[in-house]
Amino acid sequence: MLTVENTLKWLELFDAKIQAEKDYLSELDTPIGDGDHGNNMSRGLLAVHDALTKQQPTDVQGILKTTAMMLISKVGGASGPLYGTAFLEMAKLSSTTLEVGPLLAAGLEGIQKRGHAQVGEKTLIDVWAPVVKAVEDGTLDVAAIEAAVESTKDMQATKGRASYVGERSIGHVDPGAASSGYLFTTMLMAGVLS
Amino acid sequence: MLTVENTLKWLELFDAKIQAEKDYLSELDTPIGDGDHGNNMSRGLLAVHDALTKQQPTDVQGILKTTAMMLISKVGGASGPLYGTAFLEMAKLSSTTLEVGPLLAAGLEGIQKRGHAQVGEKTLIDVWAPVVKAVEDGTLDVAAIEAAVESTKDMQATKGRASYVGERSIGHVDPGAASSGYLFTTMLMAGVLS
Amino acid sequence: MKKIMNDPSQIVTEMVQGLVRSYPDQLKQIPGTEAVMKIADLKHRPQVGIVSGGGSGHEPTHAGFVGDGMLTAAVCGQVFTSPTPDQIYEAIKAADAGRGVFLVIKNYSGDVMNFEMAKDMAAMDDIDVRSIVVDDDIAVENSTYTQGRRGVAGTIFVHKILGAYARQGAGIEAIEELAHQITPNIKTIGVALSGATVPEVGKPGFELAPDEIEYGVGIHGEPGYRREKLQDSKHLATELVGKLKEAHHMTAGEHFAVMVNGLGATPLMEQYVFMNDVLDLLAAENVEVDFTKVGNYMTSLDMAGVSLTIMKLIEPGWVAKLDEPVTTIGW
Amino acid sequence: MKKIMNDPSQIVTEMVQGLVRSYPDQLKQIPGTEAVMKIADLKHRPQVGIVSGGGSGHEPTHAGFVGDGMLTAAVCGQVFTSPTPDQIYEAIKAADAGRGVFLVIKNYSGDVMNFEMAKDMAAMDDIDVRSIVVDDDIAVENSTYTQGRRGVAGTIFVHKILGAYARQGAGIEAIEELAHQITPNIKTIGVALSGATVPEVGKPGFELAPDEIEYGVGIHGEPGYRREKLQDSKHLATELVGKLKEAHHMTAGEHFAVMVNGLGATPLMEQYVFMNDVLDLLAAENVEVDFTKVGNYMTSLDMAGVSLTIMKLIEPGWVAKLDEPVTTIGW
Ligand SMILES: Nc1ncnc2c1ncn2[C@@H]1O[C@H](COP(=O)(O)OP(=O)(O)O)[C@@H](O)[C@H]1O
Ligand SMILES: Nc1ncnc2c1ncn2[C@@H]1O[C@H](COP(=O)(O)OP(=O)(O)O)[C@@H](O)[C@H]1O
Ligand SMILES: [Mg+2]
Ligand SMILES: [Mg+2]
Ligand SMILES: [Mg+2]
Ligand SMILES: [Mg+2]
Repeated sequence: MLTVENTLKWLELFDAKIQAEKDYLSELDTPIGDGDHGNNMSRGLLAVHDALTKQQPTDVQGILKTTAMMLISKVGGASGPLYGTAFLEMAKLSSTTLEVGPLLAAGLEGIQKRGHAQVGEKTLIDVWAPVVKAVEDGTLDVAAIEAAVESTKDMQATKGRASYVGERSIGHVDPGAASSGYLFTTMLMAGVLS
Repeated sequence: MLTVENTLKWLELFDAKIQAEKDYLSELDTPIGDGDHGNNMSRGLLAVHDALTKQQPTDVQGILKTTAMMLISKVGGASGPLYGTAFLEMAKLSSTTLEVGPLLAAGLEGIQKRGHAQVGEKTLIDVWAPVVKAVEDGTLDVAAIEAAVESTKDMQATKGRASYVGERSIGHVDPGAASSGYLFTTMLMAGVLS
Repeated sequence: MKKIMNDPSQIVTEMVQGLVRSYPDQLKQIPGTEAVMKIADLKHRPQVGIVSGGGSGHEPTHAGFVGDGMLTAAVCGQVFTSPTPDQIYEAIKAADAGRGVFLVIKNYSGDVMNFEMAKDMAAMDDIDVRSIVVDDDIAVENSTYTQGRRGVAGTIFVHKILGAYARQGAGIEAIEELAHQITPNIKTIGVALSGATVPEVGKPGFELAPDEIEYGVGIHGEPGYRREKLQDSKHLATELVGKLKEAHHMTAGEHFAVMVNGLGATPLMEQYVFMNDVLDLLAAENVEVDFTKVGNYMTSLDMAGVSLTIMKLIEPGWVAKLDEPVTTIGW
Repeated sequence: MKKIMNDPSQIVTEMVQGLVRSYPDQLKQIPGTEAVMKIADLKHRPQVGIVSGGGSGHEPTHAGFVGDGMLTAAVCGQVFTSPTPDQIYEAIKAADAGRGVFLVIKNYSGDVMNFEMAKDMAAMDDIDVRSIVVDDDIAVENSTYTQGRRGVAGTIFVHKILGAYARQGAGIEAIEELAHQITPNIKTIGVALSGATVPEVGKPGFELAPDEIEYGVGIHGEPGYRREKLQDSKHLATELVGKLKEAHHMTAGEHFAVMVNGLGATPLMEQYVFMNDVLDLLAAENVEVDFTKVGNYMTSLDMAGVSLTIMKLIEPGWVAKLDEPVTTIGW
């Protein structure tokens, strides 16, 4: 269940992790993309941090919406609208429920509507989909998240920039999957599920 | 005294010498110019050779005029109009006299009118001027020509492209001086003065 | 990396400032954005707004095509990164003169998603926003295997023709229909002689040996379909024309528009030599070339190389639209 | 050297062919030459012909400025080599509509001599030929020590203003007087980030270290006045604006036209950033900038770098002439 405290904590931890892994994420994006995923996410989470500090939203919906708006307006590229849409859909649903399972499911649905990708196309969906399932089943842990991230390694990309390298995309972890992995490990750390 | 035979012989030898020294002339033009003097002269003398072969002029004036026209229309750059004008002035005067002294003097005057350069400015004039003098004095020999060419080495260029390198032009033989040196050594070889 | 710049993270901001300050009678910056629009009284002669944009680094695309008879506004993203929806949304609002706004989007996942989000935002304002996704780069296999073909230099033909019709007063439905007619007839393929260096990255996206070229490279340095030793212009033209001929199912008597586009660091001299070879090959096919254009239009920073765009002119009216004068910096 | 070309010795011929075949409604080749002239019925609206030219490798200069309102004809020499008098002579004859022909010559010994010879030839045909020698490059010391200042990018302002007056019907005397008024007010200086490679030579005319630049390099790679480590755009702008300010004895309230010219391989993005810095510096001087232009106009093959041209607008009418639309490829 999301609360103002654990949601803020989650985003703070996620920001810190993204800033720490910025170069690694861009490196992942180099062989199969354009090498900017770390920069993109870093720019976005910095903006989220600043906006939350300034606006001090007092409810979960406000936090999620501010996060969505900052990601949408500061990231650009492919990951901006995807992460942004996910948070926007979660924000919308948060007036009805604060349960993590349905919220993440709404986020995933938003990502899929926005990007038209399916499971198995080597995108962040390959982390989001198993995570949503595991939350519903009550089985989510760090190992499950890491396995999902790793699973993208053997896939061939057919969406996004990585699709242009064709078979050469096999053997590399998808950068968006990796950043989504951080999103969910920090969610666990923030105690959102407990 | 110029005759059809020795003039043709002269131009033939000059052509051969230019083709043989093409790369050397361009090399001379590299530190203090734009590295094309050999190419320019080579293109011009090839055209002279072809035109003389085709047109078979039967008098000295015709030979000199054809040579002038080919140099003017095929060389371009600075050396084309200079050599071209020299031969054109010689052609003009050749209806009055076939004496080498006055002809070369007319050529030199043409060069000076065209390029507005003086003796000592590190150009082909620094070979033409002493040669014209030596012909008049009856003292022209290969050593005199070579000395004139060498003399440009210590000069600083104030005309032509070489002027842009300023003091750094000192220490290099002027490419136009070198090609003029060949013009006069081949003139001697063709027996024009004997 | 040698670039004339200050802080690389500010390069797009400074570029847009330099641009609008250089052409104050033609362009203005939409406040609070890195979008550029034309100076014109939109209310006075209302027309459908044509808006495009994308990552920066392709100059003069897109801002250089803003002006009378082409784009109404252009949105400049970060280098090689799609602009964000809020900026696109501002451009849509600024370009709307009450007759709707048409978006020309290059087919990259980021661009498509950001423009779609902006479209959603504008729909809430009751602006009639429609769009086309341009995917002219035939180097890429079709969308079963990839995100689909990329949008490259051929996009400029879309800007030009739609802009001409919009100026003439065509409605948004007509523009939309036309866009869907034009786009499948535009095909492009490129060859790179060197990679491009993104300012914030500082080293080329890929490296080629001193005697090597790569066919089919994308305008962000996406890998192409073959590397080989550099050969002469005729050889390159034969390869690229061959691919385009096949893609167009070219037959004698058909009419085409042809654009040779420099990728950034290739001199015009080489581009003209290349066009000369292209026109020889097309003459040998007995097709009619009704429009030709050579220059740096859709660049990839400092990449060396060219792309070749061939558009089949299935409607006789299109060439007049390509020929119409415009007041832009880049066309 | 990686260049898109065939036989390097034929590159100018093929370039000119590619050019006129690409723009058949605007340009034609003067038979038997590598000179290009505009397609127009000269007899119909006779005006003073404006003819320019020089070595190739500076595209779009000069042929790209042939068209209504600018040049009547342009003569393309071999790469970095003045064209020959016979070709210039043909261009003069073709450009003459009975009102005389005005030659715009860049100050290089080769150009000056070849154009003068062509002038002599035309004089025998009773064509009233006059000329100006443009020497805007302030990197070079004056003519006591050198051939004199070189003619570089500022020449394009001369083409533009004279072309506008010629179109308007000005006579040859007026054009000549104007040319002598304009030219001393145009000053240019450049900075190179890399050397240019002449196709027939195959290696760069000079080399700079990966972090080195050179101020004052000429458009054929003539050596400049100082090498230093690459610094940011503001620093480069400060150096070049400083030199030009001094040369112009710039004082507050004066009016200027400013052109940032890319030397060939430098992306427009960097040129706009640079212009942004230049305009800041000029604003600080409290001078008025009435005209601005950014792009690749007088290139040096594949050289990276920019030149900055500042023209003092001592006559209020000049800016209107710079602003007038023309139908050329390059302006
Ligand atoms: N259509 C899509 N659906 C879902 N995820 C996508 C899609 N396209 C790209 N992605 C994700 O976006 C990531 C790349 O993001 P980023 O590098 O920031 O953007 P860009 O590709 O525009 O440079 C990929 O690793 C992938 O996970
Ligand atoms: N004004 C001048 N008067 C006399 N000779 C000159 C002048 N300018 C240049 N030269 C000669 O021309 C030579 C260079 O010729 P070339 O390299 O063929 O032409 P360019 O300098 O146009 O490349 C110089 O070495 C010099 O001897
Ligand atoms: Mg990326
Ligand atoms: Mg030379
Ligand atoms: Mg990107
Ligand atoms: Mg030369």
